[in-house]
Amino acid sequence: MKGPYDMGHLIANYYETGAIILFGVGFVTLLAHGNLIKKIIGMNIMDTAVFLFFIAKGYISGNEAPIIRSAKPASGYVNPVPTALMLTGIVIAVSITAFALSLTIRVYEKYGTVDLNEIIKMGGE
Amino acid sequence: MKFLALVPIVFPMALAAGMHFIEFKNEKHRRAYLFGGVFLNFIFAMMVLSTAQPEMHILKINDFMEIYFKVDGMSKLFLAMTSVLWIFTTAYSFDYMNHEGKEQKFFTYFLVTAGVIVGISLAGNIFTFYIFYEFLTLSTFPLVIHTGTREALASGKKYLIYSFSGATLVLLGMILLFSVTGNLEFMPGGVLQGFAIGKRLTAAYVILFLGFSVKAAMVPFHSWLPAAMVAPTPVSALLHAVAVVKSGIFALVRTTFYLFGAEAVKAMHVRGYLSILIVLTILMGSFVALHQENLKKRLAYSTISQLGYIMLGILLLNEDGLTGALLHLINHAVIKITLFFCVGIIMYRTGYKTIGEIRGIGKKMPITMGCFSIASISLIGLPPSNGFVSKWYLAMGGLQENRAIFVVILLVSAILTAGYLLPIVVTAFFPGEMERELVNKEPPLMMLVPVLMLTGITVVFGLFPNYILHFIQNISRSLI
Amino acid sequence: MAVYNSYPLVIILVLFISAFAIPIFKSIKAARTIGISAAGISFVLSILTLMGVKENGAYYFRVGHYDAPWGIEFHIGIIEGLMGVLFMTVSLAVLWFSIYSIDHDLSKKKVPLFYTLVNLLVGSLLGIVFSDDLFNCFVFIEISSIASCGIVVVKDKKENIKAALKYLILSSLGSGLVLMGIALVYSLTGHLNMPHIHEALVSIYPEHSRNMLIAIGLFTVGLGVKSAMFPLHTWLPDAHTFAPASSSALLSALVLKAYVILYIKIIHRVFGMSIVGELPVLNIVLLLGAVGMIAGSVLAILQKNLKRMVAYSSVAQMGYVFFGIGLGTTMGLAAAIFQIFNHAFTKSALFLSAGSILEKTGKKNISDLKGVGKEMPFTMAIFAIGGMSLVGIPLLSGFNSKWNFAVAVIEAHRVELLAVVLISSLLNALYYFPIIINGYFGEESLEGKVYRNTERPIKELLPVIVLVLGVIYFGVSGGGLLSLIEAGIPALN
Amino acid sequence: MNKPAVEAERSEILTEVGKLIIPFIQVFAIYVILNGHLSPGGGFAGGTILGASMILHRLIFGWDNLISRLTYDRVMKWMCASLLIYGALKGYSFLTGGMHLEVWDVPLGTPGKLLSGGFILPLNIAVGIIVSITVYVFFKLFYEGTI
Repeated sequence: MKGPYDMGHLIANYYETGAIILFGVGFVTLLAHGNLIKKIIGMNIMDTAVFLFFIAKGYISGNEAPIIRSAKPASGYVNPVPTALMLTGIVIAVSITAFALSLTIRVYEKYGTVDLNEIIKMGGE
Repeated sequence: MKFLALVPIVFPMALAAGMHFIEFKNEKHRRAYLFGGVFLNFIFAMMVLSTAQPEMHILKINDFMEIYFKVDGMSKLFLAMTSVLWIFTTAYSFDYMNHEGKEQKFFTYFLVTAGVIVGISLAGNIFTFYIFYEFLTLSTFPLVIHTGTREALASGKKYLIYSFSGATLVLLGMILLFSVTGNLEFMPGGVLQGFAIGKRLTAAYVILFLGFSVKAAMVPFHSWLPAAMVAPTPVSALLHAVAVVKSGIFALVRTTFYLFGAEAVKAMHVRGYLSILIVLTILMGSFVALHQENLKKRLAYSTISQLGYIMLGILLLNEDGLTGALLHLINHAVIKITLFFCVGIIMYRTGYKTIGEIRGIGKKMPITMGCFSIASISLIGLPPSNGFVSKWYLAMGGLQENRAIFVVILLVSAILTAGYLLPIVVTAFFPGEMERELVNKEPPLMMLVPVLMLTGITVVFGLFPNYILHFIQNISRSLI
Repeated sequence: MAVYNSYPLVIILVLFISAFAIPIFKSIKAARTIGISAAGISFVLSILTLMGVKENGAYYFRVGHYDAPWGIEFHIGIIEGLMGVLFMTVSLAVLWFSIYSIDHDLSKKKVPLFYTLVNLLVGSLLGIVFSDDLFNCFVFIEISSIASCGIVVVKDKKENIKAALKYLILSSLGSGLVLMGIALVYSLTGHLNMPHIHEALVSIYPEHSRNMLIAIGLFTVGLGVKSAMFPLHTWLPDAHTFAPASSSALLSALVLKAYVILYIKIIHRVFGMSIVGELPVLNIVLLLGAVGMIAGSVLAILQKNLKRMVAYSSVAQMGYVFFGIGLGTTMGLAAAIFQIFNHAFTKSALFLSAGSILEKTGKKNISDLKGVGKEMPFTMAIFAIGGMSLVGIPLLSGFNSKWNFAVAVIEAHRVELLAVVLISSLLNALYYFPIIINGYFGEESLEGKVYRNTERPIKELLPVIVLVLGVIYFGVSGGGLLSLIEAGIPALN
Repeated sequence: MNKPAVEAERSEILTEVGKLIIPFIQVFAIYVILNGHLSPGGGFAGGTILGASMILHRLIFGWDNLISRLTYDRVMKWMCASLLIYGALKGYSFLTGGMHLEVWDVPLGTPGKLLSGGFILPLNIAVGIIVSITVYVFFKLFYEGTI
């Protein structure tokens, strides 16, 4: 048994580590960038990180995709629930992205820039 | 007759609302309506006081929030005083407000305040009291800013901020007290029987005392009162003599003797600190009054100092002290309202506001200034005036507590009172060389009669104090 | 299984289906009829649900054919039932008000869209409240964030687009965090159903406490962003200021509340007090709530724009809610839920009356509102009552709410926090009273104003009056509601 | 929905290839939608393919007769109608499932038989319509800047 602070855990659970790193990247991009497009990209990275995390959690090494063809027992397939959930999640992320992008277009039309800091600076009120 | 107590509270408010729907043919009709209404309300109030069933539970929201009215000695005293003085003020205001303008608005809030004051005096627990206490602030606020000038608005804002800060402290104290006792009913001897006096109770008492003393104009919290002098004179008279500051005092009596009880407060060892503030109040009020040129401001600071006497009497926590305090509550109310009415008459007739302008006015308005002189002498406390009786009992109370210093303070303050009131009388009657030409004479009868009657009451109370003294002694005996 | 058990699902279905029926007809009149009648039906059903729950206690309702660990379940207790009634009452009043006012704000083409979005929004918020499945809640959260951005941006001004974009970005940040929290919880337990997660979490508690701390932290921040917990409120003032009056009322009265209810459910149903009590989360929530109560009010005092001031006051009022949750006691939670009621009614009345003032006089700055009490006495009276309720004048619901917080604070043996409650209510007085005073009194300000010349007809004010009556009702007899809430809290655990 | 002011000149190759493959894409989309009742496929995937074919059509043929009929209002009506059907069917099964009422037992279906799947077929078609329209509208939104 290794201790709780062992770096080996990070390597062994590389997909979780990767997901969390991606999540952090997305989070910082979303927060730190003034450019709206980059913010939306950051939002997508963040969502993708969660999808990755979720789906990785559902994967059981060596098992098949859950499409029942043969008489295999249920233990022979990977967990289908996370996949199904993430499908929903992707749809949601797509629609939020589309909505945000269309708003960005409108903002660009009205303000002439996509930099949120500049927009706030001009913002009158 | 559970809802009987609501009648004198709601009736004036209904009258106020009615004023906006009734088309008065002329000024006379409106005066009849108002005076009749206020008088009728006086009768209702008396009916409530003489009811056989003194406890009226109106509405219970939860253990803490219960609207509950109760008739006891203290509420009789306060309600009788306010409703009698209200009638005089109404009569006086007719002509005065004619000159000031916007009477419709004035009388609306004036009537609402009348109802609220009845609620304050009948409240049977501190929650009910608190509700009416807040409403009192809200309903007197439009009266304070009646003239609508920038200065009036600024003073009104000050009044609101002070009052709400005080009320917030009161709320805090109530919550603390409730968290210990679970019962906030006003009961002679207090609700603390069987509770150990801990830090929280002490804190609750101090917080409640400080909260209520904002309205009672104790020294660090007094500055709203002189500022509120921008209001028309009847309002100042009401604020000072009857409604607002006296409800602060009334609240202190209720808190000290009906919630905590004299024994518990004695056990708290906070009286010393509070009485320092009160002594400051007495002395500072008097000293500042000496320097005020404006007559109303002078009277305002005088009020601050006189209220200090009453609070001192309350904190003495003995029978004579409380008797003196309650007696002074009544006497000061009558005297101060007379003084304000006299100053109001001068302003109404001549527009003079400062002491320098009124030289020789005593010769043109002998009755008014005569009343003013009698009231001044009573407030100073020369025997056989009523002020003497109350101060006598206050001094007795102080001596019983072995605090001769209080007696000294009372005497010093009496001298100071003479120092700020007598010059007015002297300049009015003995102008010296600088006599001014005054064409105006005595005011209309409607203004003069209340002043005369109030002066009469002052004299009667001074000469025959026994009836009211017995009543008050009964109250204080039941409390200590 | 009684018939009323299915009503929560029926409410959501009715709202969603009606939302999509509106664009088919396209005419404004049809949109109104469909939207309002759907809300009306839902209102009646929500009351029936509440009555049923009151009588027979909390129940689970299976959505579809599969039982709990696999299928989605609704959990309806008294709290959820109360929230259903609250949401439907407020949204019905707002929709009723919008009949008279929405044309002013929106172009004709957008009016049906507004009704679609409102029904979608209310349906998804109720979904968040009712659902017992975390992922389902997340889906509803996302629908509601799109719909609430939609009702901001439906007024086609550039400030609105900016505000909506700001709102959308921050709220998708929040939902990203919530989703990550769900992922962590799912990876720990393998469940999405709240009671099942709770069971699994309790059984593995000590060894995975750090994981749980991270998860609950993610939920706190994520839902905190969405419900304007103090330092995360930055999107709120813009969105609530520029939206049409009806939208602002919905946003502040309902949208913020649904996320708080979800947060309460996560603390009490998912983790449970036995775990949360061991973690430092609630203390942080308490601190943020307390700071928000003060800072929100201070920020509100600094504002010049009326609606913006009312919006900042929401931050302070949400601070109270978090304060109550952070106390971690039953009474604190009850006080928080009571405050949700108080704030929903009061703030929607305030926003609607402020919106009316803005609409009729065209003045948005507080300094321009002098004398408006003469021009619009009734609207101003409604505003005054709402303001006084938040200040804490007795016999109005705000006072009851503050009282509950005071009791809760004392019960939790944290008497020093009383000062926060009282200072905050004093600060409220500092920004509401000047408006009322300048509106009604003052010689200079009333000059040249004509009595009632810009007043709305009473008929159009009726919905707001209904809300104000609610404020007074909860002030006069708040005890009933509070005991109902207290009766409902055990079912949350 | 106004016609864009400038339409790029059409490329001969694109037009011809488009004519050839777009019908295939659409048929495939319909196949995927219909195949989804009990086997891989379904409304979402098929709808995306259908939407893609519409986008391709718009890109290749520009503002022609077919596309100009797909006005925003009209597609929205289609979409809302599909949503209504979807909501009503799902609502029915949610409610009956939740209440343990089996008024009309929705069959589970047997693989290979299209109509045996109960609600799955109409639901898939509804989803297909919704998704294809959504995809197309998003495209229009970003390509033309307006809805």
